[in-house]
Amino acid sequence: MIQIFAFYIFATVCIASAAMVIFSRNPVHSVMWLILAFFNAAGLMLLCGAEFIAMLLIIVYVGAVAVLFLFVVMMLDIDFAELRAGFVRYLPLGALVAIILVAELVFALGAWNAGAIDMAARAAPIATDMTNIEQIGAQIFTRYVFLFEASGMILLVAMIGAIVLTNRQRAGVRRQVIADQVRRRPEEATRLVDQPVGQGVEL
Amino acid sequence: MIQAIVFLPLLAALVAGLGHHVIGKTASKMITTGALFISAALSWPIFLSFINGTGEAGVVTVLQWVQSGTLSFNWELKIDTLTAVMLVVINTVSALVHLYSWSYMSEDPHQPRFFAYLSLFTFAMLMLVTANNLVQMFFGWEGVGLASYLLIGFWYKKQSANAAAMKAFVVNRVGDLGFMLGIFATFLVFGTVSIPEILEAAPAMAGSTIGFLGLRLDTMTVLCLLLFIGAMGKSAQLGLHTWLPDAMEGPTPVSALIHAATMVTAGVFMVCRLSPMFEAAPVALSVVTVVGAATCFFAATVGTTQHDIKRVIAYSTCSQLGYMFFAAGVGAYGAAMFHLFTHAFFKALLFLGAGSVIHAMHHEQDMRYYGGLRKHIPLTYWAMMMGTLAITGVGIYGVFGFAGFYSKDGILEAAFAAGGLGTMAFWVGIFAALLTSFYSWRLVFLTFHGKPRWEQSEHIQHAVHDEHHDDAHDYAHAHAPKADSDGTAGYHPHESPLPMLVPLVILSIGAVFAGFIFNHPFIYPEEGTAFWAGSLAYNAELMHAAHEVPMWVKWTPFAVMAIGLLLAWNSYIRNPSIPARFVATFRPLHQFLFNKWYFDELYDKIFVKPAFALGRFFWQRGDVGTIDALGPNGVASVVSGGSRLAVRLQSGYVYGYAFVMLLGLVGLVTWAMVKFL
Amino acid sequence: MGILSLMLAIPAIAAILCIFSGDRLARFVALGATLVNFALGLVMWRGFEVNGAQWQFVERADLFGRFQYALGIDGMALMLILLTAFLMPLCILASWQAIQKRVGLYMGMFLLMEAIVIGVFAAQDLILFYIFFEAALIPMYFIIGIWGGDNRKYAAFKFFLYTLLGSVLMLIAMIVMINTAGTSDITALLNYDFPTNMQFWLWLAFFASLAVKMPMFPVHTWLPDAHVQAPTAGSMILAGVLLKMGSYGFIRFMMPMFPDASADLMWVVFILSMIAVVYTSLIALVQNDMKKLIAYSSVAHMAIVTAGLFAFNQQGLEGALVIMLSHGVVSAALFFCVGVIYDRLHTREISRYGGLAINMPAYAVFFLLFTMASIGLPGTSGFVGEFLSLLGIYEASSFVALICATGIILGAAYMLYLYRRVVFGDLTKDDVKAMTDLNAREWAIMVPLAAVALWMGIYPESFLAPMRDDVAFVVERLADAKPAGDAQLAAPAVIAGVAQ
Amino acid sequence: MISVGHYLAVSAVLFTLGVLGIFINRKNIIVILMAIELILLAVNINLVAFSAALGDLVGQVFSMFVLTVAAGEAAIGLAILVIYFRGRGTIAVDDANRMKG
Amino acid sequence: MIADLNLIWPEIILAVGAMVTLMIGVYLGDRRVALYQISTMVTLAAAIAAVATIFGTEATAFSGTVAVDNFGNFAKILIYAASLVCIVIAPRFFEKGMKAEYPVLVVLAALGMGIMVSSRDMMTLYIGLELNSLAAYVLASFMRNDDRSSEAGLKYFVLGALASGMLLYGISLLYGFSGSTQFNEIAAALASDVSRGELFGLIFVLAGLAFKISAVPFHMWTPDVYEGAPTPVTAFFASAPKVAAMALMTRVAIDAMGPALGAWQQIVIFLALASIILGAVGAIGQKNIKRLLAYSSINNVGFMLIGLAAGTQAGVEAILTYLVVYLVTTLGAFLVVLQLTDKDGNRVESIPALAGLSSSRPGLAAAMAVFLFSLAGIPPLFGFWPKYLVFEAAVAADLVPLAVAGIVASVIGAYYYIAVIKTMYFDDKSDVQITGQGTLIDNAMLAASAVWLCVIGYLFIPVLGTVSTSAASVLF
Repeated sequence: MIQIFAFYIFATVCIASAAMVIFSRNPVHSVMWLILAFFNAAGLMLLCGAEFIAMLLIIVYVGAVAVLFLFVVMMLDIDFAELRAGFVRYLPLGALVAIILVAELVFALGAWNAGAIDMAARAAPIATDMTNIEQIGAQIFTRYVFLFEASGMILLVAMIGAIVLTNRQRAGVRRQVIADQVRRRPEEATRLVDQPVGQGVEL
Repeated sequence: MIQAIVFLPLLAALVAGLGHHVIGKTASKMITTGALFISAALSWPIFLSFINGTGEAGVVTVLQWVQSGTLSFNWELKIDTLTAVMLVVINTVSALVHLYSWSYMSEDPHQPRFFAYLSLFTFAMLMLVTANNLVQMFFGWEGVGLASYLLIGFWYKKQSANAAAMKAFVVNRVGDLGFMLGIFATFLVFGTVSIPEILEAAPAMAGSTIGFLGLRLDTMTVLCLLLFIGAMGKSAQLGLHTWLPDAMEGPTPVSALIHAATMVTAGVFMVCRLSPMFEAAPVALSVVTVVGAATCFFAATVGTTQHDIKRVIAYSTCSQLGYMFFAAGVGAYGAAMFHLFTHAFFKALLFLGAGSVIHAMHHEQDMRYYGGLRKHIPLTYWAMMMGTLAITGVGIYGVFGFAGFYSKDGILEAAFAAGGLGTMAFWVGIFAALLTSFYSWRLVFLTFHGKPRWEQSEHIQHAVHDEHHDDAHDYAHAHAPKADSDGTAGYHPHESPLPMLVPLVILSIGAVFAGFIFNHPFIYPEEGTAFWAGSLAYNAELMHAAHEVPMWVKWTPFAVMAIGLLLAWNSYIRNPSIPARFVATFRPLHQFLFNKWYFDELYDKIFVKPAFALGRFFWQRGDVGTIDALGPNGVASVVSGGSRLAVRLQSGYVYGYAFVMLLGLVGLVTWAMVKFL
Repeated sequence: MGILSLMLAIPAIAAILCIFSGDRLARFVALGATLVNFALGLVMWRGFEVNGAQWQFVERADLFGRFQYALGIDGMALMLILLTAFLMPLCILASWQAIQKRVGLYMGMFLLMEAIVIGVFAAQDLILFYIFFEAALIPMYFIIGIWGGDNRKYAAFKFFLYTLLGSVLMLIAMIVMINTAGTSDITALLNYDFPTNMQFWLWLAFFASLAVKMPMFPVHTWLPDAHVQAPTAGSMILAGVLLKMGSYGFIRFMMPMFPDASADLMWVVFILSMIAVVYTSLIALVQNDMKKLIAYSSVAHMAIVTAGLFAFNQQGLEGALVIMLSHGVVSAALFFCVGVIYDRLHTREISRYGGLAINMPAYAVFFLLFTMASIGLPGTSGFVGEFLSLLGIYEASSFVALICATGIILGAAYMLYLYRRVVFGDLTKDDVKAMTDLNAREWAIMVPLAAVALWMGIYPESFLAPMRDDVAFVVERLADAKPAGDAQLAAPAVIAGVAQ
Repeated sequence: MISVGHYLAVSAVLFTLGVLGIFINRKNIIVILMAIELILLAVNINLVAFSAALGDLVGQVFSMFVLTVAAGEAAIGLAILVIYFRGRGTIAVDDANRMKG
Repeated sequence: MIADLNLIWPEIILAVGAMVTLMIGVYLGDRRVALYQISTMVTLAAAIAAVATIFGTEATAFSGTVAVDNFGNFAKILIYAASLVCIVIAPRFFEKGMKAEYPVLVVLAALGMGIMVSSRDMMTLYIGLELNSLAAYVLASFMRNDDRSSEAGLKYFVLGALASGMLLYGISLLYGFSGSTQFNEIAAALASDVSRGELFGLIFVLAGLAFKISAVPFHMWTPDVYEGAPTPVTAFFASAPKVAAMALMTRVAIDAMGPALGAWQQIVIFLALASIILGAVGAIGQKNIKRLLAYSSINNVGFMLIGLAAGTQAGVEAILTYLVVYLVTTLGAFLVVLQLTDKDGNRVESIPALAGLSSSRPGLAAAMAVFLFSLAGIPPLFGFWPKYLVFEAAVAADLVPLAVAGIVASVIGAYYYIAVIKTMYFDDKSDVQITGQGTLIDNAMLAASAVWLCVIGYLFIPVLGTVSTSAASVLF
């Protein structure tokens, strides 16, 4: 019973905050709503026993992605007032199409019937004697090791991409070269002069 | 021998036409004329051998032509009585016309071309008459059409000549269309286009029926009528006659050769050649009779009102062709051919005589500006007189007559003897004879008698002007009457030179004696049968009956001739004011006749103008306005409209793109829902 | 390497040479190559056994896996290849001076065209045929588009897309055929009996393509534009050869392969042909542009070809084939005649001329000859074809024959009207007065054309004999399907025997 | 009892909201990026729910990969956003139509 | 496990090669362009060689998540080769800004595509796809100071993410309703009965994949991205990912959804016709050559989809042949586009500026004409052949109306190709003087592809036939 209650709470809040993500006029608020949506989604996942994914959602998404969003929103100097106009022009038609889509999906998917599935076909049955995280780890490093490595490459690409796109080498900016600093000798850096009186210092 | 007769003119034409730059003008003329005289000389013995009864019919194959399935025809030269008759007519007249042209065309810069055309024409005509199959006949048929086209348009700088040439060709093509369909139908029925085979099989085909344009008609009637349409075109029968008067735009020797003696008679020749076929198609024969009689009447009426000397003779030709056709129509093919034969002489004579007059009158052709030429060009006068006597059929029954007397009377008697439609034709013929006499004598009187009326003629004025002022372009005084009112305007016509007179003399001899000499073999029952020897469907019984007609029938033509002569004399010699009064009294009738029954105007309205209008309509409204507009251009505009739409859809806005993707997705999902659930 | 491959290879290689060589050299290379090809064509003609095997000079090589490099000719193909090889050197000569820009490319395109067209007529594999068939669009597109008149771009587009649209439908039909019969070998397909209902659709698809190519009413409108804009030699080759590809397709594919559908849909062809004859002839009558006039006349002539073909008898087919050859020569010659004076005065407007007979007598003679050949004067090539095909048509339907035969009247009218306005009349315009008669090069083009036009008219047996058996084959294929003509003879019982 | 159907309904709504967020938003690209995250979230809920219902761990593994990829995607998306902003000085969606047609 | 590794040598080579190059790049900075170029080219060449060595083996690896078979190998060779070409042609474009990351990203994208085409599991598919996509997003906006490039990257990213969202959603449905992510098991589940969830799942999956191949109506990104992306990148987008996505879609459609042919056949037909028509119609009136080629790629994808719609082995063979010819043609066309610079070195992309190209650069114009005619499928150019095969497959599968509609629409397509040729050959010279010259290698590739497409290609039909048959037979 409590599960049902929790489900509805989580689901409602999740959907509501998701809606706020897109309808909110301030991007900062959107990010906040997004975080809330993630939290609730994590709750939903917990309800069906996927602890690891739920944690991942919070750690990776809320901890990294959402913060990244927030960072970018703040970093870019955006005139929020300007962004408010003309918001609803597409709404009616878009909403109509969206409602049709939802209706169709709900109609079609409500017919899901687990009984129709041959459970023997399961590739990786959930075991009862291991924790969720253990099981996932076992899967990832055996069965899906190739994909695991490949997703490493994805992250590599993401890294290269982010750097190559955003890293600017500003002209005239001096960069610290530690080796040079270490290699530096007093003879090169200092000069002793006998400064006559009354004359300016040569810099 | 026959090869030489036929191909010498062709050779001469090619040499003169293509090589005159090399061999020169005189050589070209000599080659062509020489070739024709040789041909003529070779033709007469053949003809005479048939007259003697020693001639033998035969066929010479020259070259294979076409072989397609069961259809097969070759280039062949056939020779029999009918061909022999035509050979002498063609070659003789042609040779004389060549000779005549030496002088007549002496001032023309393009003489070799002219002679080449003449020879080419002769070749085509010979191919026509020697054809052993319908297709070769058609070859000659169209070949003479081409030559006629070229010769009518010989003075191609003249727009009227060009128009006339084109008209001749196109109108003839209408006839040719019928001829062609006739050949097709004939082939379909008989499985061959060989004339002897067709003629042999023709009688058996009587009574059968054939599908034509969705109708089911009597076979032989269809065949013969289709072929007869061809004959109508070539022989200028009523309906398809309009080109002939206009063809007078050509040089006069051409008119003599082509539009009087030879080409226009090709239709008659064809009907005679195919007479066994026509015999099997009584309905077709009736049509031939009616058309012939109608043409005879029509042309004669028009001939009485024309001013142009050549046009009068042209209508006269038309009218005489009508005689020939109704002769053929009543079954008197021998008589038709006889008239063809005599007509060739006297009509060529008349034309050449007219040419001589025109030559003397400095290319003036309007008889209203002639008069009193008798003394100036006496030889021409007498030649024309012979011709007129011949055409009007002067002669005393049983004693002597000029050529036309025998042949025309033969036709009329045969028509009368045939009864039925023949009787109608007879009376029409009689009336036409009256008119013939009238307009022929009118021509003579207007031209040679009375006082000179030359001063009103622009041509004469130019001639006089040129002599005095050497100014050809001064039109200012063109119509100013001259002070000296002897009507001559100071012009002195000269008799034509010898090359023109010799043909006149020779043809005069023909016009005088041809009928008298040859009437027995051509139209007498027994002699005719022997002479024709099956080369045409000679109806000995009819000819026998024709000789047995009542005496009044034999005398009536002479009587009407005399009436016509008197009328003409009364109107143009005794009291020259009568014609004007007549015209004033019967203006509508005169206008109707003078304008040739308004045939040209009618055809212009119902064929020529609509054709151009339709052409323009199809082009602008059909091709441009409909096919292109709906087709390529229409599709193009739809596509480019679609292109604009597609481009507009590609708005550049990312939300727009996302929306389209979503629409696509929802569309697919919805489709699947509807289809599968 | 067989002679047919050689005839494909020589122009193709020469084309590449031309494209990469200078103007002067390109002209000679092109002329040389086309002359050699013509010589090869004559050798082939000589070596062709009349009444021999149906397919001769056959070459087969399994180069392409899915379809064969298969060449071979029968009499019809021989004649059309000869026509092509004959016209090509003349086209090159005709462009000798008229083309001054990008000569190498121009000559290359013509040579390519020659190779392609020979390929079309020689191909024995359906796919190979199609490749050649459509490939012809490319050089022609360039020829019209680069060296054409003022409105050349529109004309080139129209030509290209119009004909392409037609051919693609044929491609689908071909695929269906290959799929059904399991082979793309034309010789095999000729004897394959497709189901009747399938024939119907295949026939329509082929018709869509070939009717455009012919061109037939109402899809003829690309032709006047293409002709008017194309350079002289382009028009010559377009009228002379390219249009023949359409009628060749009729007789090679549609009729023997889909006999039932051909018989069922015969009336479609007849109706369109009848309309075309009258319609386009009347349009030709009112044209002011010489090339347009001749282009419309081509449509009318080709309509008689189609009607003749669908008469389904020996005469109709042979006549149609002769018209194809004759029209190939004569219309090319007429376009060249236009080109001769266009080169001098740079206008195709009829009213700008007049009186040419005075200062260009030799030209006038040739022009007259070709005019007469065009209107089917007996003794010229035009007559034999028109006569035979009309006769054939008459056997099928007297009504159709009557309507089609009106073409000979109208044809005479518009051609003579053209001739009258251009050649006859008085010389009044100064620039026209300055025009000179034919030069040696032009003589060299006119004479062969004239010779062939007359030869074909006087002794057509040279051309008919090789095709006789092939026509008989087609007639035989059609024999069962052929409907009875409307001009049947119904003899009374007594004389029934005579009628046979 | 909570069935998979309930989860699917929630995820369907989330998915649709995500899609909606992409195209009804005309002013702010960053919200579009967030909308994408919503879509992925919907997918994850689906996967986890199915995984639970099927008693099959594959769904959760998949979900983990999705999260990984989503993180990378977010990084690149934001990087592109940053350079876009540098070039234009705005992140208005309406502005991004230099190229069209 | 070790045996499995033997089967993924190409992937290993690419991953290692990419990382090595990256390391070199980090240490040597952006000046040693040739070095990175060579090292990545060697990497790709080695990968091709590795594929060649395992050509013919048919195996699954990593517990059935990866399939190593000729279908994948065939596609991989094409993908790697196309990537190689895109690296070869790049430096001249990036004269100032070529970075080590470009070839590295291309190699990584190629790696992703390799994974895509050998996937046998939805997860593999997704990972491969995203590896490719992420690299592609970066490459699209690689000219980061160029407004158009960043805009292209942005659009590509947003829409790509949306598409992969759809794809994922579909995958999740398929997983949930069929109980597995592996193709063969999904197929087994579909074979018995197609439930609603599966139906929706496959629609979503197809929609997501349709985005990658830019089939209408999921094509909207294509023109903008093609125009905005740096030209070598556009060439890359038009070639390798097209092969990968098409191969992937084919594999998914046949391998995973084969039993549900009835459910997706009409969807594919719709996509095909819409792509052909819209690709053709949209291209008309384009003034930018890259945009035009974008529409052209949409159009061509439509034809390939006809082969897929047939759902037969012949259809798949046709697709594979089509991909080969399309690749050569497209790369050739982009080679030409890359050479279009005016005398100041500015890129010329506008079509009207090509006027008179046939006089100033006859060889270039001729090659372009060959490519365009070939894209239009006009024989005797080799572009005709794959179109023929596609239609033949459709006809053999009783899809005659589809074939007719497709082929009629192809005429519209011909219009814009010949319009470009018109500009090059018929129009008077434009003000812009095209002076760019290609390197020897560029020109050699250009000439080779043009000649191959002219008629030589037909001689390769037997080879292509054998190879594509062996590749396609894997799926049936």
